[in-house]
Amino acid sequence: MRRQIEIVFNGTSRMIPDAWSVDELLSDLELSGAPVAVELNERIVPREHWASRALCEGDRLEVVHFVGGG
Amino acid sequence: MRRQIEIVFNGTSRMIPDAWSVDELLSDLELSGAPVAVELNERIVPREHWASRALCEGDRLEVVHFVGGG
Amino acid sequence: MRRQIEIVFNGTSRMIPDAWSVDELLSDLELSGAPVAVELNERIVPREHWASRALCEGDRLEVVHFVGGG
Amino acid sequence: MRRQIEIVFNGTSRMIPDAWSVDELLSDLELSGAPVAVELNERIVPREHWASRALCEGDRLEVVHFVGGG
Amino acid sequence: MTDKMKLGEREFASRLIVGTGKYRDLETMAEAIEASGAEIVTVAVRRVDLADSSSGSLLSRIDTKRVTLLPNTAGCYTAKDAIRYARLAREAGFSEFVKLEVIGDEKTLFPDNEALLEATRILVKEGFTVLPYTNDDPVVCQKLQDLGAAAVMPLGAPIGSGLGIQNPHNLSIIRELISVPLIVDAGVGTASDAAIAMELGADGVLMNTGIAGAKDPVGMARAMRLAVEAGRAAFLAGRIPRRKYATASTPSEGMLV
Amino acid sequence: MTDKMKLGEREFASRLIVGTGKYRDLETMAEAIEASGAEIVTVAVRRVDLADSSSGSLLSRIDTKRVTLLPNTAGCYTAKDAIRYARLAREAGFSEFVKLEVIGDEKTLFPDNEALLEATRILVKEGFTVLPYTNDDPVVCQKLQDLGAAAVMPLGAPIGSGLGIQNPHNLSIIRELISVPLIVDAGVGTASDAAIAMELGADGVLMNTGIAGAKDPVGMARAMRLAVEAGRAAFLAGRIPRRKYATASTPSEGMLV
Amino acid sequence: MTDKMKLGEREFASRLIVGTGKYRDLETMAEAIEASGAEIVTVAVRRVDLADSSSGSLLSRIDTKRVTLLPNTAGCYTAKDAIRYARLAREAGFSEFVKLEVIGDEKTLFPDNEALLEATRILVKEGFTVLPYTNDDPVVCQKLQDLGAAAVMPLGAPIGSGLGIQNPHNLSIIRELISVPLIVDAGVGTASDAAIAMELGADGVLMNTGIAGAKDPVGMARAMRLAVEAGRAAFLAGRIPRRKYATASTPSEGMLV
Amino acid sequence: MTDKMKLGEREFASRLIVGTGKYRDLETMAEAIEASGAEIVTVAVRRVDLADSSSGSLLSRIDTKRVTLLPNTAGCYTAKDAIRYARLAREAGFSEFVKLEVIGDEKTLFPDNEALLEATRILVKEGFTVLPYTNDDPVVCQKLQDLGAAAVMPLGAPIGSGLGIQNPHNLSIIRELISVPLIVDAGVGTASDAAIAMELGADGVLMNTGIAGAKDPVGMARAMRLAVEAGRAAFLAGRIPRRKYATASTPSEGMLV
Repeated sequence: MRRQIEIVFNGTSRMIPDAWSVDELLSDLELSGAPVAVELNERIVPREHWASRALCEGDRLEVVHFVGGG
Repeated sequence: MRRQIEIVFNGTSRMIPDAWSVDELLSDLELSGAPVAVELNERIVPREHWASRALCEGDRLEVVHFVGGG
Repeated sequence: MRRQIEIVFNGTSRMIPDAWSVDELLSDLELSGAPVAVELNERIVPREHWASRALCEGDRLEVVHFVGGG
Repeated sequence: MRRQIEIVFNGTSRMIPDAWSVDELLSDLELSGAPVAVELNERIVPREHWASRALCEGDRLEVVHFVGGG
Repeated sequence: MTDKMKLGEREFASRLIVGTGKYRDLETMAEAIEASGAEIVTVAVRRVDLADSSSGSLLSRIDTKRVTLLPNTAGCYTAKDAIRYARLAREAGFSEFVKLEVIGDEKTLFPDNEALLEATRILVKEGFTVLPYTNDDPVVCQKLQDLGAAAVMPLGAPIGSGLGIQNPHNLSIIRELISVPLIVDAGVGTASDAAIAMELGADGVLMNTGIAGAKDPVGMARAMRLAVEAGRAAFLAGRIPRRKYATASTPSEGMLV
Repeated sequence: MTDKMKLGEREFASRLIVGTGKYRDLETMAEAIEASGAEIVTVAVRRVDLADSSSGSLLSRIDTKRVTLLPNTAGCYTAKDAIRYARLAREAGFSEFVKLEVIGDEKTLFPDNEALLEATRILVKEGFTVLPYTNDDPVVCQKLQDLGAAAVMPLGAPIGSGLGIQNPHNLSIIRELISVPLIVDAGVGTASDAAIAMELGADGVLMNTGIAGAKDPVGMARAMRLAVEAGRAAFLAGRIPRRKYATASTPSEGMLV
Repeated sequence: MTDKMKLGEREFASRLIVGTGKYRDLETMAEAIEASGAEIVTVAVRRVDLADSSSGSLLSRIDTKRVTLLPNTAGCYTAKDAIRYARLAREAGFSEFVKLEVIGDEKTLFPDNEALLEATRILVKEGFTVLPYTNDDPVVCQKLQDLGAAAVMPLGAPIGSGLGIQNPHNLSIIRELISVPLIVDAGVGTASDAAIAMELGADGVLMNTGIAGAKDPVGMARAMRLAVEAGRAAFLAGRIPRRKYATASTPSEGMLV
Repeated sequence: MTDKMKLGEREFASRLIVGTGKYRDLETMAEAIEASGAEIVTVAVRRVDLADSSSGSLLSRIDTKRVTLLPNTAGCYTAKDAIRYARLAREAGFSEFVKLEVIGDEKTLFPDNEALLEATRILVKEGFTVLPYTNDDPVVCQKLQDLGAAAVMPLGAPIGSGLGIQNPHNLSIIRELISVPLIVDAGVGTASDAAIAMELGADGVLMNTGIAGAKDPVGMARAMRLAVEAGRAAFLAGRIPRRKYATASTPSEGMLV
């Protein structure tokens, strides 16, 4: 079984399998098809890099979407 | 030939044949079919009395209609 | 002893000796020197008539003065 | 006779004797006692340095005072 | 939509009443009335001018099947004169409606309310649907209502001044004190003035110069129609309360850190 | 009608921009947007909330083919934060539009114009169509224009206050000094406020609380649509001048004697 | 200074008229009158209350040698009642002055102008110096003047409301149309309201609640005295015209380069 | 009276600051200053004009023992220029006071707040008592306070416009958010404008054109002195609340029946 690493997802600590890509995580969270944007350690990860970008221990991931606002 | 009498029509003196009815005068002026109202000596003459109401020397006749206003 | 009569003083019934003058009543009420005005049965009684004007049964007397107002 | 040099006084070219001090110039202009301030080549010259500060060819001198303003 | 304005026995979908004076030509007037969507238009009563061949042409440009004529008594300075014009108007016209004006001062064209009350009393008895032009005096408006006026029509500002609603507070008070329709008559200069009147709870707005005197009367007529509808809709929808400080429209939850 | 509002490279027939915050439910929001006729709606950028199954549903209720999304940077107090949100919004979104907010004070939600200018400078360089929320300062508005902002969006009153246009004079000055579109953003409480903004020469109006917080948001959305159209039409039609005294709308010729 | 206000046959150096109602105690009232500098104070006419030992004490606190009493007819709803109170006041009092009020509505305390005109007509014939409380109706003010009123006293806003001058435009018109003194009576809430009234050309201002109801009535009385003097002085001094754009107060000549 | 205005290390009994520009002659200026009661007067720094024999005469007409000079930096469009003028003023002058102006636009004479903040930062460090002219932006006012400005001086309206306080709401907000003195600078056209500023809680008012441009500058100076005192007194006395409806000032008890 794969080793688990700890990342920070939207401000909350989360354990995920080592070397998961952004895409694998978002798929797991059922977000991969959603109109969201991803920031990894304060840099944006464009959607076309989600599959190739692997997550590491301690990574801070922000996944945002649109909510109501004025 | 019929005797002429003087009446005041809308503030202006006017000679008309003696004993003309209101209707005869208005017909002569091409006003009998128009949406006008008639006042004779400060009393209204309803349209149905135009034919029967004869004009006398010195009658003051007012014939009004609608114009633009606010 | 003098007969008593009933008058209405400022809206309230009051018994006073018969034939009292306005001045006698106001003196009794310690108002004769005050800056008041007197109305008897809805007619003003000037100050110079207070002594001569006798009160009768049923008289309606109003005695007013100045109060705070805007 | 002393050599003349050219300076710029309040934006206007002016010939003055060589090596005049600020104070000498202002005295000549009857300004030495006035409530004015002096700037030489964009640096303020405090009143206590007026006597010791000599003027050179090409110096730009600004002498200002208070006028009406809001 | 069932939000109708009822005046006398009639109901109107439009809450904008427009005048027919001061247009550069009848063509423009007709287009402006069309653009305004008005179902009531005011007209004046004047002597037929035999020298003027255009006489009678006003009515040729108004579809009196669709539109109710509202004759006025403009120019009258006494109750007697106003009553005389009202009677002539009814005789000439198509209905018992009258916009009752009794002017008290020629510079301001403010009403003479004493005479207005007297004329209202008499014309109501004669069966007229009396729509009196008055000023923003709550006491006079109550008296007019008590005498049987079909509406009260306080001015927002002097006739033709274009100053807009000078005293919204009085109109708001009148709205609360009376139950007959309240129509703001006179003073509207631009669209927002009309909207403000409606937001104060007016049932309708009457105007002439604001449209006829605009650079583009037809465009302004359309603007006024929209503004009256906007003000009415806002009044019915219930505005937010006023607050001194801000209140965010975007949530603070979910921000990045 | 060819009277379009152009922002960046896009043209819009509607001049009303509405927010999506503070609605009681998405159903009401969707109906209100529909009733408003808006072709641009603002949205905020926030973290996905995994615990909230409704996540993502906002966009399900907005037809992004018909409507342009305008993400805001609400809640940001520094240029850096605002830029971060703007970039995320572009990544998540559908366009390069951003309603740029850098807040300077939490009680008033007034902008920090120094930071706003800095963020505008950077985002314009990155290709954004920057629509900055600012206050009614003519100098800041000119600087924003010089930096390449696609419009200036001064507030009429504090966000959510419903106080209406507090300083029409400043807006009028800004209108004369700048050439990019002028959009009044914030403070609109009722329909006439929106009409007034447009009559001052604004190209558009942006609002959220005024609609979402009304008793009947859908009714108020319709009122605002009509008011913006009314104000625009009045602005184009050219209002009458203001006069102190009256000027009769009915002719004095032809009166009885 | 020779800038006096003339009412009837009397002249007054002070243009502020103050009421005597609603004070917490007579001490405060006396101090406030003193601080206001008023030379005319209003009083009301009421039944002597035999049960109230303080009866009669009002006049003990007013120096009637220095100050003219102005009795009112407050609370009267008919011409007949107002006339009755006016006659009693003259009998009780020291002069022929009367502040004539005929109320038409108890919520607004607006005047019943029909009855007011009738009462004015009668009292003027009886030799009273009639100072009628009315509303800002130019036509009524002209009629009052024609009937011989010694001044006209339109309200700025409802009595005791503190709303300030609700319709400066009407007051300005009244000022131009009438020649008797114009005194703004009612509605003043704070000092600037009084100054505004005077700047519109009023000859004086009458107030009660604005002073008596302030937290510090004596301080507010002083504020009102200063404000009336300020407004009068500004009116006489002739204000600058309003301009849309700036005009520098400091010269541009003589700048450094 | 101990109600003093403290600026920097100095205290002033008068809360009116007046300018010295635009007078028809120095005689009138001197009389107007006297009538205004001002203890602070603004002056400008300009080149000595050798051709003008009147040079230097300004100070001959101001009693600098009684009055504090407040030099301005009018006409400066950059922080650098404003700092240069401030330094010269201190050198020429009698104190460390400076009315700091950095203009951002020549039509409106509105401030360039970015540059103003920069200049304030530097001059405060150099020991100046900085009184910055700004606009009614609460965020800028807070930043100025944080940088050590001795007061904030938002404009009421454009310099010399005479339009009065265009945005009382913003001034009221600024009053609540800052603790240093608040002086309304610019826009005052007549006495009531000054009173309104003080009633909003301003510590003082600064003006020039409103007095110098009046028909009778000395009379207007007196009006302004009275108005500032009136507004201050009213602010301290605590005004009555505003009510929609009337509240009688005369009791209803004791009426006749």
